Amino acid sequence: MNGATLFGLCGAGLIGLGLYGLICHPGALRKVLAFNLIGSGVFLLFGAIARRGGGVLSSAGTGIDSDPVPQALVITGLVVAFAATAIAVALLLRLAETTGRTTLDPNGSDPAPPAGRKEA
Amino acid sequence: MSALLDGFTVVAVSLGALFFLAGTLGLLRFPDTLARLHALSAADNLGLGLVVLGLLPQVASPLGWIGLIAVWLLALLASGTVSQLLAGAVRPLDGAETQARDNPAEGPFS
Amino acid sequence: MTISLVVDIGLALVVLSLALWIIAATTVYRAVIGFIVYGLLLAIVWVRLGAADVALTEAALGGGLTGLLLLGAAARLSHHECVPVFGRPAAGPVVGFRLLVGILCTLIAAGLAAVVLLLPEPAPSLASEVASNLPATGVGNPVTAVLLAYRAIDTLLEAVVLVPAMIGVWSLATDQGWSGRPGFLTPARRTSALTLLAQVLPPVGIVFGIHLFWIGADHPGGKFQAAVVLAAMWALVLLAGLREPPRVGSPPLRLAVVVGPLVFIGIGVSGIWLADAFLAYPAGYAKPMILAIEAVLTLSITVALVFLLAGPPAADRSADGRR
Amino acid sequence: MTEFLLAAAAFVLGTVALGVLRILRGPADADRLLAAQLLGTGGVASLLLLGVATNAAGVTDLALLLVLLAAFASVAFVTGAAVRATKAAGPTRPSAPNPQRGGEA
Repeated sequence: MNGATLFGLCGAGLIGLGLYGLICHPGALRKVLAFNLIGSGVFLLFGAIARRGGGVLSSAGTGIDSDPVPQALVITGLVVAFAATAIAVALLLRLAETTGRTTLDPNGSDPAPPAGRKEA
Repeated sequence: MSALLDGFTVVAVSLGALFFLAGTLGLLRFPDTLARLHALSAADNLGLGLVVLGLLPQVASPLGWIGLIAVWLLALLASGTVSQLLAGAVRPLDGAETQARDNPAEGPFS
Repeated sequence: MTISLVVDIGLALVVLSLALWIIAATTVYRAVIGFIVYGLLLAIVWVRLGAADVALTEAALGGGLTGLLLLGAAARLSHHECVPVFGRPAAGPVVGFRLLVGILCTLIAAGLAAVVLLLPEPAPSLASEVASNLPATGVGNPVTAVLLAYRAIDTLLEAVVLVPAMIGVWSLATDQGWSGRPGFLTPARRTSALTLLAQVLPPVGIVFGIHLFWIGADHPGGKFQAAVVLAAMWALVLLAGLREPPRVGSPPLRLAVVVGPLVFIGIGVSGIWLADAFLAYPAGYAKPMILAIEAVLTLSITVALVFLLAGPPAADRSADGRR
Repeated sequence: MTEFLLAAAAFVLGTVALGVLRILRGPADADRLLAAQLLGTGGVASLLLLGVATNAAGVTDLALLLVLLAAFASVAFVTGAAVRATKAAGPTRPSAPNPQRGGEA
């Protein structure tokens, strides 16, 4: 057991947890959070692989701790995840503003509909 | 000389770690939010400060010193502001909710 | 070496328990607070994995900007709130379905864990190729070399993706709101502490952002991390109410958003003639060209991030109070 | 020395990780935020300790970045509290007199 394996396992756990939240949470913002958890879990898997790839080399004295190619992929992925989150949040707020719902279930009742909506 | 510096590091870092312990205990044990805020500030300012102080002899380059001290100074600024903001956000719950209107007057820059 | 393993195990446990909290918390607000701490700890995890560049990006995005975005959204949604996930069957799918999902998710996690444990033993790696070709690029940070030389096409797409994302956010504006300013970064009531912070921190932050940009060539850092810091400083000024949010129609800002990708594409296309392929740099000019691309991209990403954070333009809520 | 610094890092990290209990317990959201703040400072401290102990690259810059953004969660919290207060103040959702609202399908 070393750090790379440990955090790889941690990433696997995060993916499982995030997937559960993504499927089971009715609230859309919670789904966004869960989606981010899955993302970071995947990134950690990349990190574990990068670390292993660098571990081969650091003994060879190149001064690289960790394979830079997966690292670069993860950085790109973080940016894309942020952009996706921003769009999701904007969509969600617009949904709440227009319909008063914060869930994606079209016939599901919102647990606490804002006052005055029903009569409108 | 080096042993002396190492001893200084040990003492300062240990003291700093103690302040983090104290801060956590305060956070967990103090009765209300404002008291917990107090515990947090102590840990923030003294704990991190002592750790930074203790690490200074272990860093060779002057640039590293500047970085470490800048970390502490920025943490002080952030901690002070956060305490003010949170205390202000906690207090209205006790009664004076009225001023929680957003009232963005023109800034001093504009 | 054992003590560092203890640190790693502790870190992994805290990260996992925070993730559990993010899923299980009773209100979305609490979940978001958990998410901010989670981002911070993940940054430390990346340091432990030897990936300082990723750590910087994760700290800036995970705890910083994403936290800001989500806390704002949670506050706006708090009046129709919401829904425990464990325990109360009234909201969301029924218990049996959840149990099934739980089992399947556990299986997926276990499968991935098995993959991690069974990874091939001399680990495949491109690190030696990167290291041996590093002198040709002129930059010293291998991650920067991958981002802007070996896999520049990925970075180009990453820079471009922010523009459609921004347009996507803008397109959610109402017809009435279109002429207004973005509304997500509304100031709190003005307090002297927040004003002080928003006046003292941005100069420091701007210097630090430029520092991150500059050392990115040879050390951990780079354009994206710098842009996040600059965008965060701008957002702070907006949140303190010292400045109005930028109008989405402002021509200079729109130009700033697209100039980075345009320069990147321009240099890339010129590579077809000057070197021998799209996005190839002529020999000897790699470093100045990478620096030029990074400089304009920093500007573009900063503006695009602020627009993403600020949300779609909205009719001035308190138009009377504001001007 | 390395061992001592690593141990100190583990100690600080373990201590502030106990603060996670406050995130779980609350009771007010401000309390949870306090715990987040403490974890942030403690995280920075243990990061510096780890960085000096293992000579890891870029740790000081990461610590600087973290403290630079440390106040943001609280700023966003206070802003959000103001938004929530204004939303809770009105009889319906007072956020905007938005004509499009009526067209709910």
